[in-house]
Amino acid sequence: MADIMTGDAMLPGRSALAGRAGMNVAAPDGGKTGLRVQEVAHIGKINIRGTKSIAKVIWNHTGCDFPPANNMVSSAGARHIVWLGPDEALLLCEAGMERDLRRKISADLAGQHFAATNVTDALCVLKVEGPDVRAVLAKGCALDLHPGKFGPGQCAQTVLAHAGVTIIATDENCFLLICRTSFAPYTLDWLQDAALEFGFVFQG
Amino acid sequence: MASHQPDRGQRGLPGGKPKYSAFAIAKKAMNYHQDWQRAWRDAAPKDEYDVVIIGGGGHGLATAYYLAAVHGMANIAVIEKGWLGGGNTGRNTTIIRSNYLWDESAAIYEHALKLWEGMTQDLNYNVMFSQRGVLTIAHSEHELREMSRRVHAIRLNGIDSEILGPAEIKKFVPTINIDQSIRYPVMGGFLQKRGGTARHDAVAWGYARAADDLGVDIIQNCEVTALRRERSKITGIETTRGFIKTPRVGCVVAGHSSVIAAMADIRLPLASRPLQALVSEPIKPILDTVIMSNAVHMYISQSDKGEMVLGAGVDKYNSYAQRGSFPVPEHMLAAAVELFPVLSRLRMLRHWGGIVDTCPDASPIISKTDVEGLYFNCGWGTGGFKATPGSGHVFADLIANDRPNKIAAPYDLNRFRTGLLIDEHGAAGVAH
Amino acid sequence: MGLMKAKPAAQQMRRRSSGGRIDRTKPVTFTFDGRSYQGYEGDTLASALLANNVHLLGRSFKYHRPRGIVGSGSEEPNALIRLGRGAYAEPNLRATQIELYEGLYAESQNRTPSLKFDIGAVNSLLERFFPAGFYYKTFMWPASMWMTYEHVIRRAAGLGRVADDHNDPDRYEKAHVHCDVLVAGGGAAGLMAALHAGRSGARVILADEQNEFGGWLLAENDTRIEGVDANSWIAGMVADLAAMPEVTLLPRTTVFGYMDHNYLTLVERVTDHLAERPAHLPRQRLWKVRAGQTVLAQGAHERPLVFSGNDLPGVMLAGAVRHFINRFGVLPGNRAIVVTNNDDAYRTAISLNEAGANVVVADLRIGASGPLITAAKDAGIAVMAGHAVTLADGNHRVARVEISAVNEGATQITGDTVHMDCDLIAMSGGLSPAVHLHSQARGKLAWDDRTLCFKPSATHEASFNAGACNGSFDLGAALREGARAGVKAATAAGFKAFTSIETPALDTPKQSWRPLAAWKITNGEEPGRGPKAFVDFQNDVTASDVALAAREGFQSVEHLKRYTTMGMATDQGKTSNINALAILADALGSEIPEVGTTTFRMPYTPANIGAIAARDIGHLFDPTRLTRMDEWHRANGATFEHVGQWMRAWYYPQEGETMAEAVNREVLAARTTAGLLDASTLGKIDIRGPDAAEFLNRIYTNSWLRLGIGKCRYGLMLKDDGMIMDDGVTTRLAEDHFHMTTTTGGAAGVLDWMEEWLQTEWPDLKVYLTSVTEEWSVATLSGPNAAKILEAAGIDIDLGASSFPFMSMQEAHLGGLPVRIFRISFTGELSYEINVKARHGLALWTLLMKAGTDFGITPYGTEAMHVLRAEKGFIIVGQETDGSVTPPDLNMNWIVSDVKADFIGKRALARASMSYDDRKQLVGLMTTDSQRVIPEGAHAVIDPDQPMPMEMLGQVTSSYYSPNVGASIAMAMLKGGHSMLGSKVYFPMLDGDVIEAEIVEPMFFDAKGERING
Amino acid sequence: MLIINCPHCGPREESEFACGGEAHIARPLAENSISDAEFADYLFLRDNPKGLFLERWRHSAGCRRWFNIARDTVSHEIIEVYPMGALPRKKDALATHAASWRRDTAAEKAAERAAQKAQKPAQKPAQKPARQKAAAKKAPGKRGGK
Repeated sequence: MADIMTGDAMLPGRSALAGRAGMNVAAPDGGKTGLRVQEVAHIGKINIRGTKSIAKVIWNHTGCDFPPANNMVSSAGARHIVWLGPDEALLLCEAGMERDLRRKISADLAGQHFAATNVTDALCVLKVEGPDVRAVLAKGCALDLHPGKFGPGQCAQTVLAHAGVTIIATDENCFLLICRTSFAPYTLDWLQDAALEFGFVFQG
Repeated sequence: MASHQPDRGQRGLPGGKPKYSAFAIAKKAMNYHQDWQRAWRDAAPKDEYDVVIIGGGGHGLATAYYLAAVHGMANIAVIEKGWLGGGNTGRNTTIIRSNYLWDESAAIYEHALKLWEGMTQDLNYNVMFSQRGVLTIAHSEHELREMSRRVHAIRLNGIDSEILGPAEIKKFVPTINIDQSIRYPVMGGFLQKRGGTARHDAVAWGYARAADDLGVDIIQNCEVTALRRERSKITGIETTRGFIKTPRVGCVVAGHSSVIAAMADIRLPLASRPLQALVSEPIKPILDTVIMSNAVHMYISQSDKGEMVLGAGVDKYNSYAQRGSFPVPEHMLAAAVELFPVLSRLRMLRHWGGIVDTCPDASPIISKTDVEGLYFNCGWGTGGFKATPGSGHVFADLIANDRPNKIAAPYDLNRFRTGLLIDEHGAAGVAH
Repeated sequence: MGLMKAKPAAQQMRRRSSGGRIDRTKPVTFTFDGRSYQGYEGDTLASALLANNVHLLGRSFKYHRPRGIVGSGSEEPNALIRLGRGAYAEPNLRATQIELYEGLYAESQNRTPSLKFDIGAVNSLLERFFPAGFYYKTFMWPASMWMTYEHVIRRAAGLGRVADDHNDPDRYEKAHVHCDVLVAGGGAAGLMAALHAGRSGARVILADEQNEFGGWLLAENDTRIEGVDANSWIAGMVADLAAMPEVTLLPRTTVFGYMDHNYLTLVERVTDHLAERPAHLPRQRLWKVRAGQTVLAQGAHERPLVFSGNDLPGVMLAGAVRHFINRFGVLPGNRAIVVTNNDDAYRTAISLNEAGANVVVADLRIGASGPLITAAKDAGIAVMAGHAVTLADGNHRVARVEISAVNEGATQITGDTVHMDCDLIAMSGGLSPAVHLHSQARGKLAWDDRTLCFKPSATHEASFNAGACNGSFDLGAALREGARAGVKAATAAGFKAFTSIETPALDTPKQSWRPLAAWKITNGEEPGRGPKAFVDFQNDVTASDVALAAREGFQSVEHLKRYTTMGMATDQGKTSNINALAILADALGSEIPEVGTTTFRMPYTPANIGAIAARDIGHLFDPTRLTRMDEWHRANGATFEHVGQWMRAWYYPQEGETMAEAVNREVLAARTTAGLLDASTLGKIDIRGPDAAEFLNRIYTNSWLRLGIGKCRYGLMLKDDGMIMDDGVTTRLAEDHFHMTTTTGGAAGVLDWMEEWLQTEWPDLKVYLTSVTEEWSVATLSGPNAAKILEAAGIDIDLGASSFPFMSMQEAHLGGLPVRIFRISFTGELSYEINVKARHGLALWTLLMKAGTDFGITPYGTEAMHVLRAEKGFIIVGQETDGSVTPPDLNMNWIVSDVKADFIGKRALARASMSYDDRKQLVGLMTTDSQRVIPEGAHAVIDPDQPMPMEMLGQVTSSYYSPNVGASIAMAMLKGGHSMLGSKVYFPMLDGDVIEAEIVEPMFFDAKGERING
Repeated sequence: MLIINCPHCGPREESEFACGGEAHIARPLAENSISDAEFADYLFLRDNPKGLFLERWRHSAGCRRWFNIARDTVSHEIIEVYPMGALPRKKDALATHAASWRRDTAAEKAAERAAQKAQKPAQKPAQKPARQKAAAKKAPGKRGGK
């Protein structure tokens, strides 16, 4: 899922964590930094509500399943559909494509009962990775994050400390955290504090 | 209320039981304390009583005591399925105050507070009622506004209450953290100086001993299995120790009220919920008052033994298991450390849960029922302990006269049918 | 003491020349009560003090009697000390659990001025006058004196002192962890369980409260397993476990809580044992474990014997003595008396003898025999069968004993009595399984007549008991049980475990595990007389206290505990519960199982509050939510107000301005030129679907079916009981598409509320809800110059009232930014709520501020917003309303449809009581002294001179000085208020003053609403 | 500390859920003629059994879906999780439902009548989620009643 990280920096507007810096903490005894956090700014996000009946249209535009299997992400290139519930999912797409994509999907679904809502600015996506990422997340998340229990392609809506988040495992040691933008500063501060014993780097 | 003084009836063991005093202890010491009497008789159930109180907690024992002391009744039994004071009486954080918002609440809690004042002498038993003050903290503009509303109402009800600013609070409670930069800073608070704490077990034992002195039979390890009725009239109760004939039954079984009510096909608007509390290891005194904070769901005091006593809000689902969920104390302790950083290096010694039955309007039920001779006193939620004497006093009055007095009347079950609630909840009433 | 100059290190005169698991090459210097001592790495503070022949460690809670070390672990009742100094100081720690480190600083507690001379000890002279529960019987007169008595009592009570600096400098961690099998206790049984479970590939956690695994085995130098000594066998086991990738070993970790559905809480002491503590590591770590299965193997606690003087320093548990000798190479005494009712203490006698002590065994059993006893006798140890210690005596340390021939049960002295000098008594009253976790998990207990203890019976959770904590004290049995439990647990957790269980070959003394029932050893005197025999050391509860409680009718175990405080100390009765039960049963003439045991509750041992709070404090206690315009507010000196989790700009004071001045300026500007408010926190919900209008019709009190596209409408939401829940403006974006706004505080609740009705009550309605609160940033531009400013900022739509009427919405571009503009007004002025994608929020705000400079644009905060809406009599849900207010109460019947068949709250409003005319109703107030502002929350009365309690009409909900009206204005909820227009009411102040006001319509400015179009 | 098996997300910590109280309560519609007293029962009376309890929960921190569970209020054992609008399958849970006094309340009867009316036009073929199928059989009780 590497390519969904490419938030186009050229886009106008400020991302949720713009301006946050100087948070880095060196790893103890000069070891490898345990947790690296990066804001995936402006990546397109469309909240989709609907039943299987809209699956075909969604597939036409994304190449992803709607709905995906429970607690799974369906991916096709730069586009990903994250399962949120029986009739709800979050479509991630290339930064800047969300308006157009939403319009096309809506047009094709005209007359059907569905909702495709642009929530690109409402949500903040953080890429969190590093050798200690699971240990850090376990400090605030009650899910079983053992690699065998929560592997790449799996997702869950849950709680990280006091913030509601959607967690997506993209790789053995890499996750996406999606939270409401107003919780992003808290979530970032929390991650830094929880990573003190491993070392922490934040790239805005 | 300020003017009104409760009728305390006969005081100080008129029944002739030997009195407690330093002198008595010295005298008994001469004989190595070999000849102390039982605090109360281990009574066996008689065939018939004029009144049977189900529930040997503070409220039930107080009811029996006032039936005898104020209403001159003697043929009374208190039936307890386990041991006296084993329910919420022995599982609460012993906070006592009367600074409630609504007139009806202020009336009954102030009635109780007046009875607390002097209870030790009434019962010739030191219940260690300590008027060290109860200070409720406000953490936001909104809470300050609510606080002002509350204090104005309380004062016009003739009850003591004063508003303190952060600096005054710091002066009154040196261990508290009033740093304005913390997440929920101490922005103000209101203090009831007459509020405080008492030794919860002593309240049950003191009432039991005094009621016993007036002839009340206290029957432990006796569980009620059924309520016998003829037409819609109570005729007696079936218990694990046999049938007991009686025309009047008062139920004071916090937590289990719905269970007893079901025996008479009565439904009560109650939910039984876990309420958790804990104490730290004993330390030399660091807190000489009671602090409550509703925004962070935490209340704290220090017992005479030196333990820090902390309580939280009720758990979110019904349970009869006397146990709650860990996140509740976990959050409460975080809040406690925010306000009292010194707690961080103390240790949790004991943790427990009680079962409180809560009403939709967070106010109690003191009421007759559709069954003649069957009365209920329940739904105190988290407010039960502080109300103990007042609750027993008005409930005794209700049972003795078969009609509620002015203080009890608003707590009739009918309020849920008319919709005339006493909505401590709705009005963001202070819990606990 | 901290300031006292440390004296040179003393000899470790009690240290054996060899043996033990301490590192003699690594001496460690530490300080106790200002005196400097030396120990070795691997010591505990207790073993190091004993090595230096220090037995007196503290003073008891009630009588301030001198106390020393009794046990060797978490069961220790006496040896509580204060560790560290300054902000690091911590009271009430057990010397037996503190690992020694260089520079360790410890003080004794509960003594003034010093441990040797403690004036509190005067209590012990008067102890006869302080029987159990004495304070319930006195301090009653004069009533007024209680607070004074209590003040003294409080200062006498309590144990240690808290840190002098209250701000804990240490960090704590906590984490969730999942495993298939959690093994609590790393002794013989626990190690076997972990190994067998681990081999199945299951995720296993093995936790033990000690610094190294092995439990009792660490002290058994007389035992060989699989041909090697116990310590080597342990090392081998630990190495095997460490090699398993899915096994986690947690030493120094106490499992202290066992909750529903196998949720367990552990505290790991990460750096407490280090002299140098790495900054990046937490001091302690809370583990919140969800375990598939658990194996409980926490072992057992040895019971003291109850005889006169059994609380003297130098009187220790036999197992503990063995521990100090064999594990720590310390000989606690040279002339030792071993007093026992069972075989096990003979192993201690033999160890003492081997270590060079002079040993006499007093065995309460008359005809005791067996290999251990023979071995002891062969070693030349004097064994006095049928004898008991009937009195221990000494000043700050046991110095002599009286040993008497006693009957079976030791209730009478039957023969000769001898006196001996001694400096150590090793006592053993049998073992009590540590059933605490099993009991916390609602497991049942059963009394075993053979081994005289409560054993686990039925379990409630997915859990297995193994070893000593299951009543299987025999090592072979413990090893077998441990292995079996490991296999069972792994299998139950869904793994294929080796069913063939290997139980290692064993060479250990044969012994009987059948103690003699002798619960209270007579001192030859009448009951209650003679020197005290203690049951609960820490709380100073004696055998006669237990008897007294029974005599006074406190016959339930719970009553006994509460009346005598037995078992309520920081050791929670680990060593005292059973003895107390037995003595109570004896006093009642009944049996122990009939008296019953108390249910154990969390925690097993006291757990640090700091570790439980961990990082949920400070700025991480609760999220602070900021709008996307927040930077500007901060840069421009705004003050902030907490609104739920949000921080909203409250007002923007300029140089030297008071709050009142700033708010007045902002309020005036919004009506004379223009004001700008950050309204981003308002809740916003996107509502879609063919049934959207019908849905709103049911949720709101007014009707929505005919609302035109692009038009806005105000709505009021009720709970099903008819009480106002939330309000806001909702706009129709398309036939099947609405944009709803809610209050800031109500946003989440309203979305949940509407989802609930859709999912549970009206699943047939085709409606989807999506929160877009944070998709949009909102700037509200209000005032006569509002339109001019939009023009100046560059707007591409016609703002004329005809083309863009009040209560409508248009999409447009403002200074190039795509925006949605809602022409709605919470101020009564010409007003635009401009919504822009959140990424442009800050840009929008700065754009408007810039465009507005020439038009007197003024940013205003929530306080000015409150005043402005109050001038117009607009309510704020949660300020005018409190969950007990209906629309009619607010005179808002106009918004309650009477044509709709149903809406949430309709039936409730029809209840008779909802139309009683003494309900509190919304009114306006004008004070007689127009400059006097009534405090919000003040209560109205008709006669301010009436006696208390006063008849109250209701309270002021909003009250401000209105610069536009030039007077104080207020809104209030008063009983029957709607019928009281024109009448006067009075507001008694807290300071005794009274404010007079007239009841008016709640509308103070531009009653005709002419300003809405600028 | 319960583990609740969300029908959609699987087993999760109790702390991710919100409890909605007693399940299967029929909501009387305003047009139903029931007395204030009967309405008050609907509003305020909640069963509070010591033992098996049918209650509504919402996976508030997860998929935000409502569902029913049958839980013992003493042992805290959850014997069944079942969808909104459906009835439990387990014998004990079903018996608990049938035994409830609510089955005879005016509110419930009225709601059933109303629902039958409502169901007539709503005869759409197929594509009905389970909860609606169940609802079609009986009235939609309050909070997904039955």
